[in-house]
Amino acid sequence: MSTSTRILNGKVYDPINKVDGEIKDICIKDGKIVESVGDDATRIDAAGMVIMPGGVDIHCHIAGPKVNLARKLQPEDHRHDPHPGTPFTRSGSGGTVPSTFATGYRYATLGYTTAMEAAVTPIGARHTLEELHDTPVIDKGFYVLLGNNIFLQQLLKEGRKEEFKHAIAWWINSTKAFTTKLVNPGGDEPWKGKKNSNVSDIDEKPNSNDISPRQIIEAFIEAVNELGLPHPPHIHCNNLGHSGNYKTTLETMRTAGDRRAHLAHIQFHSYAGELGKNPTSAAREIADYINKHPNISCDVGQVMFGKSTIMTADAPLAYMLRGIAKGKWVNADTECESGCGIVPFSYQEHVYVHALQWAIGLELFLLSEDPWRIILSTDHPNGGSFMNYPKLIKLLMDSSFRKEELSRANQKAVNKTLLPDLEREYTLNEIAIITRAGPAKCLGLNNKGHLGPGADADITIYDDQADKEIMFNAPRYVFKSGTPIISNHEFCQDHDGRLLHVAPAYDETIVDTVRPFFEDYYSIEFDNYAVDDSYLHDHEIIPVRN
Amino acid sequence: MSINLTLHTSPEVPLEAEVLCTDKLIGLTGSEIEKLPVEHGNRQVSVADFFTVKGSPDDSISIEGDLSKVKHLGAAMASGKLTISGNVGSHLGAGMTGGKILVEGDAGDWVAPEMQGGSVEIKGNAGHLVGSAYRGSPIGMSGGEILVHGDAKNEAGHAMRNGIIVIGGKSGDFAGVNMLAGSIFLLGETGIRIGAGMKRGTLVTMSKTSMLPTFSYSCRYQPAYLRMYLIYLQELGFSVSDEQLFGFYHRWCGDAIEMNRGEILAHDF
Amino acid sequence: MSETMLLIPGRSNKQGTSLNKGKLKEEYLEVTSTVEMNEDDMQRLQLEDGDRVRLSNSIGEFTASCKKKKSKDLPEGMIFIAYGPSSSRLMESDTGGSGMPISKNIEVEVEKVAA
Amino acid sequence: MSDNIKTVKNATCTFCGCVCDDMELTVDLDAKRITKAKNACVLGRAWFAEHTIQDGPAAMIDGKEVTLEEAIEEAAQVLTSAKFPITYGLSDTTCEAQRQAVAITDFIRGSIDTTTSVCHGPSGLAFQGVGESTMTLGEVKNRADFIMYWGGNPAESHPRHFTRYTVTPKGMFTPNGKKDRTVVLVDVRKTPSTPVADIFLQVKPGKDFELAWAMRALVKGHKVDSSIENETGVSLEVLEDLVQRMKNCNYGVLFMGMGLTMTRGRHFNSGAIMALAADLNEFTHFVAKPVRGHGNVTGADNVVSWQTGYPFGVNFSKGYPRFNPGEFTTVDTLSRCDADAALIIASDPAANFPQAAINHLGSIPVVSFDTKETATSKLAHVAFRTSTYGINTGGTVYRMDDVPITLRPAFESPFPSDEDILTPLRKRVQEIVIGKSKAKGAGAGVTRAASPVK
Amino acid sequence: MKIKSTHIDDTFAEAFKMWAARIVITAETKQWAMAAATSMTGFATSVIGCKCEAGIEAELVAEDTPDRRPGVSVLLFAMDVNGLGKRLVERVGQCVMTCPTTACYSGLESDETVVVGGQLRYFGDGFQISKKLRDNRLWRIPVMDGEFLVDERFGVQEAVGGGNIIILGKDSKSTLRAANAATKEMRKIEGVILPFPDGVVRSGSKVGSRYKSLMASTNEKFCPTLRGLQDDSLLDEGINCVLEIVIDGLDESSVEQAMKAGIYAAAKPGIRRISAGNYGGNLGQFKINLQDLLDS
Repeated sequence: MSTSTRILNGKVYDPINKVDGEIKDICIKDGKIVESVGDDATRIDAAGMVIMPGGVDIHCHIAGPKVNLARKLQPEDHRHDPHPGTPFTRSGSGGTVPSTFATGYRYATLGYTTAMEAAVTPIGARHTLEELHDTPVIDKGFYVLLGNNIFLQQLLKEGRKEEFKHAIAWWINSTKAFTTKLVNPGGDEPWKGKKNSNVSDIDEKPNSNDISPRQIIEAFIEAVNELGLPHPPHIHCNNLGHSGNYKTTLETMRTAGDRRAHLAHIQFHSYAGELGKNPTSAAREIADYINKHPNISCDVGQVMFGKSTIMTADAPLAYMLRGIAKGKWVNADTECESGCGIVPFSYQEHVYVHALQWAIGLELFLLSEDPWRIILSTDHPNGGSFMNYPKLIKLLMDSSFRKEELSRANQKAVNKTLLPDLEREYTLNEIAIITRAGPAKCLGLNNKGHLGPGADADITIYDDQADKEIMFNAPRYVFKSGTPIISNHEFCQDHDGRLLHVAPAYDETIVDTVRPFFEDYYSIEFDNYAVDDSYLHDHEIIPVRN
Repeated sequence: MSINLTLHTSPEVPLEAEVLCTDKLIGLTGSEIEKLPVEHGNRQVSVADFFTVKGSPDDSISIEGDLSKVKHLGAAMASGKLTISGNVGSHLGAGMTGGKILVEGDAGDWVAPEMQGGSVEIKGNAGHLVGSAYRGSPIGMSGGEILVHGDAKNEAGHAMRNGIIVIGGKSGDFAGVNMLAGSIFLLGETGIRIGAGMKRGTLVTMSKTSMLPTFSYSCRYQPAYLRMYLIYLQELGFSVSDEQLFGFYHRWCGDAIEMNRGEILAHDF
Repeated sequence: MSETMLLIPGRSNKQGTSLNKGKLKEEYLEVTSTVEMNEDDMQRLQLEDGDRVRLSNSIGEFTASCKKKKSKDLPEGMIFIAYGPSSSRLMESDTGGSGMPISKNIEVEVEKVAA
Repeated sequence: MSDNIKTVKNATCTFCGCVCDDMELTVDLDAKRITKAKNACVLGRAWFAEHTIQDGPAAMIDGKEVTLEEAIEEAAQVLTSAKFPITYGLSDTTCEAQRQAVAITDFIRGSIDTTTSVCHGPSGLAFQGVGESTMTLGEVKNRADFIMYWGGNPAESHPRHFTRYTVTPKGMFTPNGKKDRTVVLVDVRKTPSTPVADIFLQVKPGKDFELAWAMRALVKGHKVDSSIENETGVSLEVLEDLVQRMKNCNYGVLFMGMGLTMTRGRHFNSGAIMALAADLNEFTHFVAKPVRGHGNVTGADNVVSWQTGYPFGVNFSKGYPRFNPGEFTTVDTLSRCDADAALIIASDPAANFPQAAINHLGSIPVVSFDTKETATSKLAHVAFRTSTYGINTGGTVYRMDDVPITLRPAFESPFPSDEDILTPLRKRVQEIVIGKSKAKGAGAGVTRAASPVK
Repeated sequence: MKIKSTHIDDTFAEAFKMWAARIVITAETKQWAMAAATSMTGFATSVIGCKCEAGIEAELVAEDTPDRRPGVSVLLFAMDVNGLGKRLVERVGQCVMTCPTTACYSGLESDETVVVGGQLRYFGDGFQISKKLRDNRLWRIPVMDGEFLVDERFGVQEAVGGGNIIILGKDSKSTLRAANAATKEMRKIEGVILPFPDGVVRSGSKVGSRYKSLMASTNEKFCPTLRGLQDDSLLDEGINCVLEIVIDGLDESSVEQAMKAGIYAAAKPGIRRISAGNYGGNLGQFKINLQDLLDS
């Protein structure tokens, strides 16, 4: 097969290159977008179609120890949603936590070609890399959980900021991660060590000699900034899910000052109201802050009605939800590094809190002025499966559909939000931003999210349809690195995808600082901890900023 | 006239035939039925490869032969009547919502798991997990009736939420485990740990049964409602003696670990 | 003379170490065909260390040599054997919808085998 | 001993689920044997010492030596022509090999099952029913002040469990090691593990569930009748005291042995322990974990789960994975005479399974992978002799607490690794499957993209 | 027409559409079933003052009851479905649930139902248990002697109230004798009850009154003491005692059968006439002509 392709006559949405719906040829050669190709190139007529860069999911949970626990946990969820194989492609199981193969293929069927697993313990990195290797089609990377790392916190307590920074870099290199992830910073120790308690305030110190969540957040923002990672610390704030938590969220953003920070699934952190009582919406307060602070990016973590799986490194949160779901519950403590909780869950339209969460997510989308910094996500599978993205896109693009859905949700809840009055409809260009260009920029992936020469030829071609849910649900063509994966709505080839990771430089002597702690408190040998290059399969190191 | 299928070739490996179900055959001719797909292990074959089809379709099917390697018969059935003259394999009537299945012989494991309505009657014995939930699922049978005249093995009515299960003969361990509600009648000898983890619902046992430490004894009495059920069981062809019908029952409440709202009624004989 | 007892197959160090030498090797076969019995039980059944006993149930049977254990270490009526080909002869194949055959606490008839 | 000696530090012992990765191996490269395994336990020492290279063919068909290519071709033909092929074993091989084995089973539309099903499979079922509060072993070392082993004898099955991970090590919040912990053992008999316990509960055989259930009731504040002593062999006073200790500890751990999973009650026994641990989280931090047996049985669980969505007992006959222990688990597919071909990797069902299953295994074509001659390899139609993971071949294994570790092989074996054979076998199988599907003209096996979400 | 010496008036009984339920009460013994039934049917003579009318329809032998215990069947009538439901909840709750050993079942198959057990269950204070048999939901309410079992819903149907015959006799003694004879025969008819004291009412009424607050007042045209004052008295000379038997039935035909049985049984020496009460035919939906009931 010719390695070059020319796609003609399609309406192109390429916001990074300021192309907004122009009819334009797209040329592919050797996996990259090029200015032009020869006449022998394969030609695809995309008349009546919409061309976008492949989607980029900035925050999802698709691989690694906790994901696999959640998979094993729910045969009942897989059973009704099998994913058949073909002689070329592997079979799998669907549901809210699909098997690795189903995950890759299903992302492809939505036109997504890159996805970032958002929470991996360092000790689970090897496992995550194995799973990502078995996740086909998409390029992928992961964020390593360091916000409750006991050793790093000790360095902070002792004020050893420089070593802290090098240790972070060492950990990222040792795990092949893409950036750092903080989850409920400071909350693990009270959870594991103080009878399942938690921190409830960003300035709270569980013990007098401890450090506060704010100090941890601040240190990470500073260190990652100095290391020049392409993506800033990815922060899951304290107090997720609790009424009144928007104050914690605002304080977290203020802690960043004017340095970059990414706030994960911010919907779950935008609740007003009194602790212990029903929440109300603080979307306006949160959106206002984001609108005024270009250093902040976030993904929404939209809640979609139906089945979900709560899986989080925020173990106290999962424990709280266990009390609501009253079903099976998984807690998994990882030595010196993290906690984890898993609860099968279901969001129901008629339930006040669920309807409110749904509405707050949409409020945030519609109140945010800069689409480049408000990324589409459902915190898959916490707010719902990524398979809901097409419906979410329709909710954003079609206000009459939104009103219809709104009328079915708990009225007491939605009426406490601004949503009934918000008429804004996202344009295709804006959708291309929040699903592709925006996340690629936030991640610092210069070759993703656009269709300019030099970009990875990750391309999605949709039939231009009035019903955006149908349109975004079944792209006619999907190219991954120039390879046609889906052609005429059907899989035509398998593809492995690449691991995206970073490799910041660090002072090698930091190893000697980590080693004694490790030898005392870990249960594996230090020399067996770092992941070697054999786990990388096809990979790309994304350069740090200098 | 109804449709009659006769097994003419014994399957070498399990034969999955969920297509053999009243609702799925209505409106088809005999030769159309013969062409329907069934799975012999990992090979898709057609009904005719294993069955001789006679008659024309209405809402009843009868199937003859040793079907003990044939699985998923009557799965998701909603109406009509399926009669099986012989033994049948596992997953009979899985998830059915209505209609009636009658098995003249024995049935395999998973008789009518997660069934929602209708009735399944087994003249012979049944295997494990009668009317149960599939693994991982919080809810098993949520309606209908399963009537086993012979024995049944472990976990009958696992996580059952509604309906009636009657085991005429011996029953296995953990009958009614994690029951949410509904009624299970164990007319013969029972296994151990019946009702473990039950939230609500009723287990009736006619034999001496050991109780878990989380069940508490309440009283000996004659529950009027039970008589109505037992009379109904008599009508269904189960043997219920006058001593059982008019006798006294010990009431045990449990499982304390769960809601403590279930009961085991043990015949005082 | 036979009695019903409870057979408990399990792991032992010797079973583990001999396993590594080879499962068809004599040492492993010997380890996995020696049963430990309560001293009082042995006395009652007129058994001495090294005597052969036949263990049987409705599934199958095997013979093994027996070894005395003090009452405080092995309760009466209980027989221990290291997992292996012998113990699996008495295992029922019905797994109760779980995949796992009952492999411990197996009721067996025990009788002395004439030398 | 030759002069050609090397030392391998931080090597991993893959004999049991402890997967200790602190071995210091002294390797005689000429003799191709490990002469010393520092830090290894008695089982580990035997594992390393006994894995010597013995002459023999790497591949045999019906007992006759053949080339690897011939054997792979024959295996591929056997597996692709079967209507109900099963794959079993996998707990003593690397994840890399396991991944190939699942792929093969997917392409041949067979059933895949691992030794999990006859080990802690029931705990896997229990996990799917109630979930589990659990941890990595380092948490036990650092934090646990209350440890309870139920139905297991780690001193003989996992000799370093106590010393490396749980009881004796000194940890972050347990600076005095064992002194900082209360250790409880529950078993039907005294074993070499008993002396480690501060409290030993001798439960009557088959009464584990009743005992755990009574403890759950006490934890939840319900009364339990004193007849519990008669029922279980443990007095109410002892239980009440125990439950108080559990509620009052800072970090409690319950370890589950196969005394729970292999006895009547099976998954409900493990489920009771998992639920007990979950209940205790109302009062303090409490976790539970099955003590897994084989070196990489946990990896097998993980690989099968991520590739299929289910941990074991998975069938692909419809072209996608389905899970049903009791139907697709190996003891069942064999003893019910469902299987018509078997791929057995690194396990020996012909020795360990119930007789009915062994009988059927003897009547169907078997492809076996083993490092030594076994009862299974003896009856195999195609038998591969492979090198030993962790000793001769590298790769990944998962410790019983899901922690993945990379192996450091000690010396090369003349035999290929499981992965070395499974990878070309997978490729050959896929070729045959694609060929068959093209012959059928089935549109080259193209499948539609997912339909829109309703 | 005449039956023997008794003249049967050429008039009609004017009956009304009502709603009825059949309540089957069972108990350990006949005594307790009857006790509950008697209590339940007390103070239920007329909708005018009691909001419902009720009576015992029949005794039931154990073989015929749902739980194979002795029982009593009660019919209860009210003007509408809603009212009927309320009365059932009150009366089953206060008179049956309270009575030792009883259980209470719906005795009518009908698409139209009212919630009874479904309301009474709250007495169980959270300990009540629901059971479903043949699509029928039952409630088990724990009480001090065991459980009170009651159907969640009771079938109700349209019915006929206010069928009647009026017996006009020469004196009290003969009129009472005739009334007794009539009620005895009428009670044999299935599906009817006679709601008044032992089936007989002496205070027949007309609609309205000179007093604004009263809906009904004495029917002076049938009062012997007022014959002299009334130009339009319906009594002949020699009629010195008038008694009425009111019949409520599940349908018109059972009311007719009961009236017929009553007429024949009451036509005895000393009974001059048998008539029926009506309001000129403007109020009731049913007009049951006495002449039509007689054998030709």
